Amino acid sequence: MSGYRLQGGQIDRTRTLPFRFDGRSHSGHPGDTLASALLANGVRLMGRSFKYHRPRGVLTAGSEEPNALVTLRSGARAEPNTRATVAELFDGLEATSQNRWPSLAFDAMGVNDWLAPFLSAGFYYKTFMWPAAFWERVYEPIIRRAAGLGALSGQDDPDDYDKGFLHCDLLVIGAGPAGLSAALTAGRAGARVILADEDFRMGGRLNAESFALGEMRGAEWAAQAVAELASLDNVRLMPRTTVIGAFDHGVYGAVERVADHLPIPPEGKPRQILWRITTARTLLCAGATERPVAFADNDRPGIMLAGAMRAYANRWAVAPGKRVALFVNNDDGLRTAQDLAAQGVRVSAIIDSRPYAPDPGIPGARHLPGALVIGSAGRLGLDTITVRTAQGREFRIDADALGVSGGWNPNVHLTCHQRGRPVWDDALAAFVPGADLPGGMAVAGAAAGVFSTHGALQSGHAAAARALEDLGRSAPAPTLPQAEDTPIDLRPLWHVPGKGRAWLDFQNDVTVKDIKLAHQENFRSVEHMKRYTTLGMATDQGKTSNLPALAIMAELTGKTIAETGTTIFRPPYTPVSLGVLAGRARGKDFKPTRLTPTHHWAKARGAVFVEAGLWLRAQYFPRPGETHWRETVDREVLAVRAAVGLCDVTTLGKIDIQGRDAAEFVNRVYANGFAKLAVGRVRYGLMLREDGFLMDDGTTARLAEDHFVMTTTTANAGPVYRHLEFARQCLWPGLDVQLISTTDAWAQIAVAGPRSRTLLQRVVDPGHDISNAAFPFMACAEITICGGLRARLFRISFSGELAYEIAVPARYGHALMERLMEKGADLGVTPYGTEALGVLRIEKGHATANELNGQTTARDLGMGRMVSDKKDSIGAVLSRREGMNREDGLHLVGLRALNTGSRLAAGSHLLERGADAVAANDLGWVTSACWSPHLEAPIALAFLKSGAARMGETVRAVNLLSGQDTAVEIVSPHFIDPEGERLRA
Amino acid sequence: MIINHPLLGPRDAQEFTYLGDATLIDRPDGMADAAPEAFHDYLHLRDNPAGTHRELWYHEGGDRSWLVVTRDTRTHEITRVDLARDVALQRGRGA
Amino acid sequence: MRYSALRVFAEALRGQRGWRPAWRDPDPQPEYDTLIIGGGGHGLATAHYLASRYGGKRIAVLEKGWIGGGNVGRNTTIVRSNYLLDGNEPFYEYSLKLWEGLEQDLNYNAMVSQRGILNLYHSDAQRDAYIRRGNAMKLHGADAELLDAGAVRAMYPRLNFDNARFPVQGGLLQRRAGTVRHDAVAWGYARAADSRGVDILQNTEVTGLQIEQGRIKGVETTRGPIRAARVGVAVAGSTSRVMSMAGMRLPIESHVLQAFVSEGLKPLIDGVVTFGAGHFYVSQSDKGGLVFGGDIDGYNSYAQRGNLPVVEDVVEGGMAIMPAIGRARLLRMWGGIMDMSMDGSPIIDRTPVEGLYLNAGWCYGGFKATPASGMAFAHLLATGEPHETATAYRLDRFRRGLPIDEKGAGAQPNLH
Amino acid sequence: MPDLTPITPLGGSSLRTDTIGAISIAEADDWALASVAARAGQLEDTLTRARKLTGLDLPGPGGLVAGGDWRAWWMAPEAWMLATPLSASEDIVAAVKPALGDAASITEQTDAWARFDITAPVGFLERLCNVDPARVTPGTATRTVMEHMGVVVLRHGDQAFSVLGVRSSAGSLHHALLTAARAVA
Repeated sequence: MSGYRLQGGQIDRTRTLPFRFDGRSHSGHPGDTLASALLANGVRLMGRSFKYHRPRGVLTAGSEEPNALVTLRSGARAEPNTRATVAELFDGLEATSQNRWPSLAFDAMGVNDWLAPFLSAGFYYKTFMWPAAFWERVYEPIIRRAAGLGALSGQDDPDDYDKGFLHCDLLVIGAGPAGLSAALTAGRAGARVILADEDFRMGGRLNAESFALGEMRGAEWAAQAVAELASLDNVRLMPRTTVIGAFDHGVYGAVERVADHLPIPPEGKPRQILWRITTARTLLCAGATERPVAFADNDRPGIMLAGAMRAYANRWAVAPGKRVALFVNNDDGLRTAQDLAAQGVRVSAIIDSRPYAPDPGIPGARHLPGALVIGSAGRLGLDTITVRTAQGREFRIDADALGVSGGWNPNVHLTCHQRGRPVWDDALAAFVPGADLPGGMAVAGAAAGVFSTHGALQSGHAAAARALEDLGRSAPAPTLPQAEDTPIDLRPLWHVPGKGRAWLDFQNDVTVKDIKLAHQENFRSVEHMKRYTTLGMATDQGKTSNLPALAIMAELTGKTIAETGTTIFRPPYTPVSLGVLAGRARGKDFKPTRLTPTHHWAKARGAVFVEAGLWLRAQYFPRPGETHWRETVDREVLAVRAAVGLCDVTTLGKIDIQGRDAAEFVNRVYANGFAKLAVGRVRYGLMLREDGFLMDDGTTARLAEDHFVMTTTTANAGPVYRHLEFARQCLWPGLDVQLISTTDAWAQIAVAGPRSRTLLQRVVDPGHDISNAAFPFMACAEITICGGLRARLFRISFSGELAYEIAVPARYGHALMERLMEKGADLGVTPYGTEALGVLRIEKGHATANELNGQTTARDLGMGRMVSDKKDSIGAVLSRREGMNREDGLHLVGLRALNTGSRLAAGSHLLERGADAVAANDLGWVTSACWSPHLEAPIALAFLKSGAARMGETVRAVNLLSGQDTAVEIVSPHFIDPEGERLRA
Repeated sequence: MIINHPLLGPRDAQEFTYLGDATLIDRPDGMADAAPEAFHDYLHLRDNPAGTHRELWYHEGGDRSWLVVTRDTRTHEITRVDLARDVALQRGRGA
Repeated sequence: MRYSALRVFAEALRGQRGWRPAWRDPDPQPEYDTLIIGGGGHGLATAHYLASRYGGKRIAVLEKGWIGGGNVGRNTTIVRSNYLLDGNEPFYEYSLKLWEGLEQDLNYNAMVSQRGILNLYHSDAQRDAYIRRGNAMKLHGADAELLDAGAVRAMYPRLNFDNARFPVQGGLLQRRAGTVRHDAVAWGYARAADSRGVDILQNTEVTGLQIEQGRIKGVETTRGPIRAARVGVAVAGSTSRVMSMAGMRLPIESHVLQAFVSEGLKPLIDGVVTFGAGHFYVSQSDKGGLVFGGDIDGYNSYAQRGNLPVVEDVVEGGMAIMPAIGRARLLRMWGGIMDMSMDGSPIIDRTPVEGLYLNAGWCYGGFKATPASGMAFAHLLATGEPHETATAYRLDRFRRGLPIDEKGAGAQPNLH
Repeated sequence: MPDLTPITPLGGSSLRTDTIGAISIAEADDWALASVAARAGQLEDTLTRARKLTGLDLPGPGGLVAGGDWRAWWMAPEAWMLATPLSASEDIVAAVKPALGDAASITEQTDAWARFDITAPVGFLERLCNVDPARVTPGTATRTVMEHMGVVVLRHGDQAFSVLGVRSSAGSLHHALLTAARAVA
């Protein structure tokens, strides 16, 4: 044996992959993990523990690894806390150790290990309390800097992630002997099968063991099974895919790592995919996890699980050391000795805690039945172990690697994701799946506590056959190969009593002493113990530590493990990158973007855009030479007041309401009367929630006896539509009403200003009279324009000017805008954006989202009388509650700054002159504020206590956040044309 | 979650919007003398059972049907799904 | 026994042998003056303040499982008083003040850490709403600052400023807000209450309320009947179940709220950041985990677990605002059962049953409210009158039309 | 005909087609659309009249039918979408309403939707929406959600689909389709 690489294994020796760890170059082969490659290169020290910064090597060969965490890759792709045991080796892989300074071999924070007596479980709850201010200033910053494991780069993740959805009859989780057997059974029967496994090579423990299946090695049989499954169209094989959670109704989350084994993902391809798998039946074949035995200083690099040693030797052809000892309490651990010896690795001793243990007869190995390992020694790695024999004799044995086996725990995690509880099996000394599994799930193989290979194959087949039967299919006869079916003898041993520190949770540095302290301080329930000691809270989620700790607590309390209970396993099964949970929804793609029909036109004109929910709307249209946004907005506002302006208002919701009972329906969903609205007329409507507060407002037009078009505010288009469908389907299913949204179907443009009629007359086709007499304020009509284009014209006004809104099929909105601009050039036509729209409506005193914030009543807006008591409309009854009708209630008022040079900010609160800025003096607040170019003063709308009775008085608008304190006169909210003459002109 | 739509078969619950207890179908008469108390009870008070719950879901990302879903709030198991319109008619709601 | 640095030092030298149980596990007495149902944060805080501030005697806390096993043990640990409405702000500000002195009061380090909370805004309308809110906070004596985009960037340079769907325009900052080690709150209150003689009865589930002629007489439990003339219920998440034993229907639904923690990472963010446009809020624990959450799943549930779409929704918000977290990993997720009330605000009030008091409806606000809730409930139990900061939390506010609706969402619990 | 020039759903003057590997995604605007919702108690009349107009039996839940110049798919209980070439029927309501009379409510929907015609294996949908390919067979119309957007997926044939989304988010839908195509191609 040269170096640590052995013969055989499932690595491709024809190719060599160079890689770097902490800057040093090494090489491995395809099929290696980073951990196997490091071990093959003689690297045992791979990380430091979280609290004491103890040197650590690999403990396991799988995703349960607590110790060997590295930062994989560098720069923006740096991926902290990556388990070397599952990181697939690739050409040029770069890994760095974590949580150490200045280097892994010499870590200054290792001083914590010397301070360990002071850092016992929960010590921080008992100190750092004096002086009070020192926690944030002194203690905590030190703790925060020291804490954490790896570091994120701080740069944006450059890779893409994807999501997808899969459907199947049977989801098989885990491709070990049970899973392969199950998938073969179901696949051959023609069922839609998904077989997912977290490993990049399917086969599970078959790849790690030396067993024969029939005439073949286990790994060969697995490869053959996988090949057959791959040939079946109805089977989807998903290697590198971890099923992370079992959710309701047969939905499973799974993460496929499609490109983590490549230096960078191919162009356009994601790094990982989050699959949501919906399945009729699920078979959990997730295998089992070996557990360690706690003894003093059991955390030295070189000490690993016996099963992991076999995996490294058999699958990756790596010797764990030159002189290996084993410490076991069961037969399974002895297989490691046999396999290592067969590979030519020297096994120096077998310490078996069972006094009756049989001698496996490994040449050169001392067999010590009834003995215990009570300590270890070695700097940065194992040199010797200390053994106490059954007779009490203590001595040292040279060993640079120690394999430990305390038995195996079935991987029941997913059986608990819907809060099912596993049950204790005394014979196995392990928790096995309970009866309350997630719906449609069954468990087979080692995950069900069936530990022999034959048993796994058989139970996988049988469980698949049962699932097929449930689905109405018949299962083919089994063709199971011959396989070992040996019972495993085990005598539970959780920890070796003694003085030193014996680790349970390796990463978080929780020792047997910590459990004892938790018990002493009455943190005895499993949850209290975990939370107090932090056991099981590390990145390995306690996969190797929970049960031993539980067993020790059971010993201390004198209860059985079954009585002590277990904690519930929660998703995810293993940690999942946040990137994949977000998928494509990031950056600009976080949410869809909605564009108005004139968006491209506005963009070409240099408009500035603003988000309005998902919509982008033109905020204002700066002209060359304008240096400040307000200069632009003032110009746009004045153009509307003096000439004519154009604004795309497509974003307002539009709901088409038809049916014989349409009028009755509209009358019930609005608080004010609609039953008698004439055809060809529009009315402003107040919509209440059933609790009597304002839900929305808008105008609704009656196009025909049985046809209304309702508009909603932009933000409420969806909720109002939902509300109407609720009323239609659930409240009044007997009414003849049909609803459909037409928001996107029509481009709608506000044409506002004294010259608006003149402009519109230039595009309206002959035959449609829109004169003031023929088409008065609040009229509506279906007309044609521009030579026959269908349009809807509404004479409504948000600005207070003579104004219209014209709607055309959305594809023509862009062209109509251009046409109106062209036809109105001589009229001074001006496009305006939401900013000017806001100023215009504040000047007119129209409420919008700032006022209709879900907390206001019609009464607050001065519209209380509009709520009809002659009919049963939604919200009317509860709008009459006393608290909503107080004499000193809020009223919408206008405010005008006394000093035109002062500033007035929305959100400011109102106080009397001379009053202290305390809540008791709070009179209300400013809802909307602007500079009024028309009035040449800062103005605002506000809710003011008893405001209607205070016209002409002066109060202060105070913004304590900016220090503004502005004297304002209380005025009508209708700053312009309170009589409404302009809009009727 | 998967909701077995009575017309469309199993659909992802993500296509739906939840409202609450199906008793919201039983809107009182707003013109009755006892309306204030009846509306307070109707809108605000809930059995909120730990167990079988009949509740309203809206197929917003689908056919815009309101459904009455019978679901166990302890296990999330769904045992029945009806069109809310049918339920409302059965409960005597009409025009 | 007092906790101190000296004590930690001394115990280290003697092998930690001197530490005593943080609280006792006594057997139930047949009768108490006051029973508090619910051994969560609020129930334990109530017991502590009742015993320490109101001279209460013969007090027991009844907990069906282990103390601190409910929402105080499963939340995102944030404390703040950045509320808008008069009904809420004085209460939460009082709570924050109690947090500020908690460790010295309890002699227990719950790691109250005032690293600030920043609510981001992305539009003028949101800014205006935050100005209104910030002013309301200041009028009530709380602290608030409005930051512009530049100030936010200086404070949190790793947020998404340059490629965001909803660009950050600024934020409302409350510096005195922060986080608290949640489990330690339950343990600290339990230890302090226990030291004043409060019996904490774990694994004692209430199975019935003894009510005679409209008056509470005691409770039935899995460990036998216990008499008491005053019973306070503080079992958020299970309120409807417990109060149905008194025949009451409440303006409450139970909903599941999920929360999440990442693997431990070196410091990335200091305080709490909320991204309202994306249903995401996050802080980083002292151990290095990113602790984050979003909205409730949205359907009635008692299952203490949620579903994948909400997980995705929350993390989408996270990636949208902090694109650097893509390569961090989600370590654990869990679900707590919230009492979601009809207006999003809590209830601390008498009930129609004399001697039976209710503390419920905490929605998202339960953890941060713990000290004030305990104090206000203790006040109510001791005096029969509402505490001055909790006068609005009445049961009849729905009937009377006085909801405390911070979000303006109306009587639909899952929207609050 | 009006003397105004329409723009396409993506805002261009000509329609866009993208080909990624074996997948093609073509912006399309050649259908006039109208919703047909049967009025109370007039379902049979609606079906009869629609058959007379289009020659088609309006399909049951989730169904899509096509024949001659017409397509029809189920949208909601007792409600369908009718599609016919825009070139033949610029004002589809004018064409449909007389035929349906008072049996149904008709609403123009032509510009409410942006449509993309897609040639792709059914697996393409895996990355976009949670529908079971086994249920989305040719002749189905599925209203579902893609990347937070409400859509209708029409499956015309083995590899022939149309995806319709609201017109205002045509750009976002197109981007989602392209991204998925790149990921699976």
